[in-house]
Amino acid sequence: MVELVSVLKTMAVSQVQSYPDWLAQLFGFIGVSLPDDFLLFQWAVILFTAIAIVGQAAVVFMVLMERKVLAWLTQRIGPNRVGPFGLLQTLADGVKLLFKEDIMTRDQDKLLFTLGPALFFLPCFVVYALIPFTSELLAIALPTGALLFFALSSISVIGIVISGWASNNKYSLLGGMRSAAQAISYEIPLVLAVLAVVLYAGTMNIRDIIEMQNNGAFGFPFGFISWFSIWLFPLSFIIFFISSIAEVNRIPFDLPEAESELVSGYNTEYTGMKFATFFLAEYAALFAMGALTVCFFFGGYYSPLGGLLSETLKIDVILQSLIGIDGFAGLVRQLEMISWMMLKTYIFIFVAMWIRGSLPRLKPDELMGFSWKFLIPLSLINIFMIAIQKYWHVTSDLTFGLAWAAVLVLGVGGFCVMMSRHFTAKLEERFKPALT
Amino acid sequence: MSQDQNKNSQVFEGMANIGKGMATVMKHFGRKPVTLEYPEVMPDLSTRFHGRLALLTKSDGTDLCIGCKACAKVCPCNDLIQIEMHRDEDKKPVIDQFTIDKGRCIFCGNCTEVCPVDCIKMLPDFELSGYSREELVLDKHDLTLTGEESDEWRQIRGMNPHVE
Amino acid sequence: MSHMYLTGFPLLILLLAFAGVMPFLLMTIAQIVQFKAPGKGKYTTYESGMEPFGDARIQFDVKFYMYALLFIVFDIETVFLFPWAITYGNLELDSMAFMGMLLVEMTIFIGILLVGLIYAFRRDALKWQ
Amino acid sequence: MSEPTNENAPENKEPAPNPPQETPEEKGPEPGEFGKLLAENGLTVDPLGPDAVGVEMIGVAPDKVLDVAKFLRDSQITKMDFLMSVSGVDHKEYRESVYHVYSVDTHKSICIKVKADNDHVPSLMPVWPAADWHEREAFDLFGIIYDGHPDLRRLLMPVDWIGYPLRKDYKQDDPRLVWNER
Amino acid sequence: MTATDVTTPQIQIPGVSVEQDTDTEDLVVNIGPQHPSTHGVLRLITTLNGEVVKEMEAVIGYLHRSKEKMAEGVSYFQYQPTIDRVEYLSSFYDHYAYVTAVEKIAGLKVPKRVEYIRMITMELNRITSHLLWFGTFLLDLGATSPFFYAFRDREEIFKIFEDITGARMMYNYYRFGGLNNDITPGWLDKVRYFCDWFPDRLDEYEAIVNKNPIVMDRTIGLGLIDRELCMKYGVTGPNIRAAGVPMDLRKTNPYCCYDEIEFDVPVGERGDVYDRYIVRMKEMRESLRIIRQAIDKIPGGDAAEVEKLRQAVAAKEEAAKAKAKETGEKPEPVPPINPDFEFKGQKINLMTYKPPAGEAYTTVESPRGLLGCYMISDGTPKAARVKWRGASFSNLAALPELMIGQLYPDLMAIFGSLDVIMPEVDR
Repeated sequence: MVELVSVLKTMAVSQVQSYPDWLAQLFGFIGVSLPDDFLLFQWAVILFTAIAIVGQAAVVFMVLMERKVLAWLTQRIGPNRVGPFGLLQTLADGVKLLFKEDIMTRDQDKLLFTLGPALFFLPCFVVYALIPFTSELLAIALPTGALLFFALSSISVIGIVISGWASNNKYSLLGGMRSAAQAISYEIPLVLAVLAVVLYAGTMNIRDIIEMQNNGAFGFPFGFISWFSIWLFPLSFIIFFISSIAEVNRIPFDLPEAESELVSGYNTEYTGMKFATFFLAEYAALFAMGALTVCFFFGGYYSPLGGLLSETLKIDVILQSLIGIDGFAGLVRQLEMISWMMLKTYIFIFVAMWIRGSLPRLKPDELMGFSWKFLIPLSLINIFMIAIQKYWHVTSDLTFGLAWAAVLVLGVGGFCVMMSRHFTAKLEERFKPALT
Repeated sequence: MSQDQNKNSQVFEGMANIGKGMATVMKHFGRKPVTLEYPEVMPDLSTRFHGRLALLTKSDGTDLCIGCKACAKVCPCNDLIQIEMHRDEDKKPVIDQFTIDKGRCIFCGNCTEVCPVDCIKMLPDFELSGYSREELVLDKHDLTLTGEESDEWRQIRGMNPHVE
Repeated sequence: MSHMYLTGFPLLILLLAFAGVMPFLLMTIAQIVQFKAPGKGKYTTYESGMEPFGDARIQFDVKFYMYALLFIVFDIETVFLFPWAITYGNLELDSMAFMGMLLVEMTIFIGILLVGLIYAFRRDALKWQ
Repeated sequence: MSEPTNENAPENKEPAPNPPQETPEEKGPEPGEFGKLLAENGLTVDPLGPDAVGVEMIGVAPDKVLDVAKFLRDSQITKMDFLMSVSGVDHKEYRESVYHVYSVDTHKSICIKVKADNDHVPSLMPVWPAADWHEREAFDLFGIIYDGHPDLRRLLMPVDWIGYPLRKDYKQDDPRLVWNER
Repeated sequence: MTATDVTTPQIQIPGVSVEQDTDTEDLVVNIGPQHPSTHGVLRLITTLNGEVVKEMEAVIGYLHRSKEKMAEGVSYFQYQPTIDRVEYLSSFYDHYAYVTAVEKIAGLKVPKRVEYIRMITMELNRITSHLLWFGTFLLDLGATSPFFYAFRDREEIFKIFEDITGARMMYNYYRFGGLNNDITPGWLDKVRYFCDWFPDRLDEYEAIVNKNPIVMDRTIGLGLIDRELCMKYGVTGPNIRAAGVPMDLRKTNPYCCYDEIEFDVPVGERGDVYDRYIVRMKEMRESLRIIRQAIDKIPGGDAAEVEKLRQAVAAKEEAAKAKAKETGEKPEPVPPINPDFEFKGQKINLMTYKPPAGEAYTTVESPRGLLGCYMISDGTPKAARVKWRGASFSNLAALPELMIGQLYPDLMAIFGSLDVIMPEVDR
């Protein structure tokens, strides 16, 4: 252990010689001056703690938010007993789950049964490392960040399948099978939708993608007009959003745990803390997906009004003149970034909850068909379209503009008409027994 | 009709209809909650509510029950209502004990209907739980209301308010 | 800021370790603090209140694995598309010819994918049953 | 139900001192609409008069019930295609299987009573498949054995139940009953 | 019970081939009795191949409470509260069937007002029943919000019921030849207000569900029921009407006062799950229409007005008696109020009431279909036989055939659409 730490320390020391100035500001504010040898490893520990706290707090808040939003959508009050406005409800639930008996039945595979939730939890949490909460509060800004994200998030399926199989329960098994099929099916459109973003930005680094969106990459320096959501709007964003909801197994894609059919799907047999682990991980994954949507399409941690408000409004200068404390520019900027990031993420989480409140569940065959027959061809056409549009963008060649329009109209329009025909044909086929 | 559905199965109209449904759900977001926070807010119950069983008394607080056992006869649960009585020197009925096992009562209201003197009644009170089964067996003391309460209830139910 | 790209690796390891250990830690704590009330019925598999019959671990229809096969094909091809996308996205005006070639290549590539998908579609490989 | 099936039924039936089905031999109620029709087609049935609602009741011997049922179903006049229910009735001396049949097209119904011959009655499933569960239920609760029923098992009671609970002489003294242990 | 005991006759559906592969094993799943979507304690022993249902057998009887045996052990009036429990979602219908059976046997005359109040309560009860079906059906499909909306609106009707019956589900309101109690003053206005308030809610439901592509995908063309299948299993109610057969006893064999009311019988075209949904939604609107007309037509009108009439008669009688006392003659007979305005017909002693010997089979169009009550009275205070013909009992019998060859998730849509309620099946 000591060797590992020293190795890591050496690695860190060799990489960087200083810590961010806003950290010094923060510590200065609370009256602690950082030691001279405060180097990267300590910085990493602080960063880790911050991410862990932000991530867990986000999840804990989301559980309450889900219940509250669903209650408000159905004219109910929602949890309001534990703490003010029920704020401590999740905590109470967690404590309850902690004290619950952990039941394992005779026929279960004990090892896999325990391993399942852990395996499900692991990637859901590790992907937090890739989410840029601010430009600095980011564990690792890999050049291949987006790819790593999907690589990690696809691991969680293995956890579901393992727990479904280890439960020795028929519903769990069906849930696990469905989950596997669903996760692999929706991963392709998800990745293909991100491919369009990558093509647009020319990088897979998530932070760079955010920076690209706000650097006036398209000649529009003003906030949200330069975001990818505007430029990739209907197709890429919609495909990504639908697929991301499917990836985190939420209504209308919650077939692995469809409570009316499979009772609770893969987590039927789980109780106590193991169930809580599933529960936490699901929400963590939802948060990660929401955050990623914001990063890829909605300008990440930047303000929709262009750049950062604190820079535009010179808040640090105002603060300085008001309380006379110097050099807060970095800290204020970080705080603003994380606020925007959270706000935007929660908007998408809210939309996911709204969808959960409104829509029924798809059937597994429709679900698979929707991905393979609709989303995947559409996302392939989309990539093609984006590529031509990019070409047009670079060359300003009008023929490519026309080509883009042609692909848009013929490709997407033709595809949609084809799908309509397909569905109509299917309906007629279904009606046949009754009509004859 | 099937023509309609075919049209709607098309991609864009389907999306529009999903949007419409979601907007309708969103309409409820700001509406006032319909749930009552029970222990703080009590539900507004009808005066005819089939709740707690009670024995009304005469206005002066003496027993109204004549021990005819009609209530026990029409009760769908066996031996739920048990009445012990004897007659005093003037051949007037004296109720020694009147027991109702609330835990087995199905609150059908049959007993209240056949009572010839309108003595046994159901009050709009639904908080009837207890900590043990024994607690659920009500005896005459638990069931009997005071004279004033009886008068009040007779008034609410539109019966002759004073019974001598 | 380029140094920050590499700073994260210790942190990533830290997070991995944390995420790997935390569930087990929680489960261990739960094992210690939980209330145990053993009952006979608790330790049977849930099957809607009946004694389960038969084994749940059965051999599934091969149709279920059709998706897995297709997924592998598509996923690998998607991975191939990423480097292409980066290269394509970073090109400038002066390498137009190269860019056009890339576009044509990609068209062929995606075309093959689409044809494969249509083939699978026609052969009813995408039927969930 | 206000006189759906028989126009001859009295509007307000006075409490009849002698119910028709108790003394069919002595009084012999007039055959109703369906009774006459059946008689015209060579199927003799015991007319039992209308019941309180006005539904015509006929008594049929077990060996003839299939023919009668087939006729009622297939005849263009009666069109009795909808079996509402099969009820077992225990008359202490004998048991009876009572069929209530309805016609979706003519909106009329009829009641067919079959006296069980030593608890044996032919199953009407070949005519009205809807009798399936109803006959199983009557078997379950009355012990009437429907000959020709493909799957005559207990329906409502547990498979290992002893006795037929709705019989008049049934005693609830199964030692396995929980409430007997108290 | 083992897997080999499953002996449902294999029924072939044209166009659906259930091929058996030697390489794959079938999964025998117990769905129920403790399962979230079997709406009670139904057990479906299902053999799945992949996710396709190969065989299914329904095992019922987990909720058997011997309601028919109970009728033979208690008096007619004593049995009445337990009828509520036969079918607790629309118990007014069971009461109506039972009460009319007794009335027919005894030849009791029922005042018009009573019949109208019965009609209003029954139609309101149909709405509550359909609302519960709507909520749970969509919950089975996975939509959560409609469930809460449906329960919110049921609550309004329950308040209306609670006003007159004192109970929210177990009403025990009808009596032989009358009612337990007259309606309360202002009750009709409450019902009228509900009738004006509710169509907007129905519009909201339809906006959420009717054209939703997911709902349509999951319901259209599924669980096809045609006339032959209905006849084969005795399927009734909205299920048969969705198949295009306008079999509605309210229309064809009018009981109560339905012949004085104008209403339509909604029918479907294909007889699939979606049609059953549409038929039920339309039926709720028709019910509202019936209620509106009934409120306008009810003899005597509001309870307060009838009470005034009653008081006037009483005052006249008092005056006549006083006059008779003065003169010493017999009091003049005062004409009573119109007997149709009363809430009780003939005075009977409920405690010892015994109808004469006779038998009756009364049928009612309950929200789930044809509800029959076969009653044999032998002249004693206890019924000789009461047989309940629950609509759910026959509707459920059709489920195994409908399910063969379908996907497992379709079970919830098809089973939900049949609107089966277990207490009525098991009784």
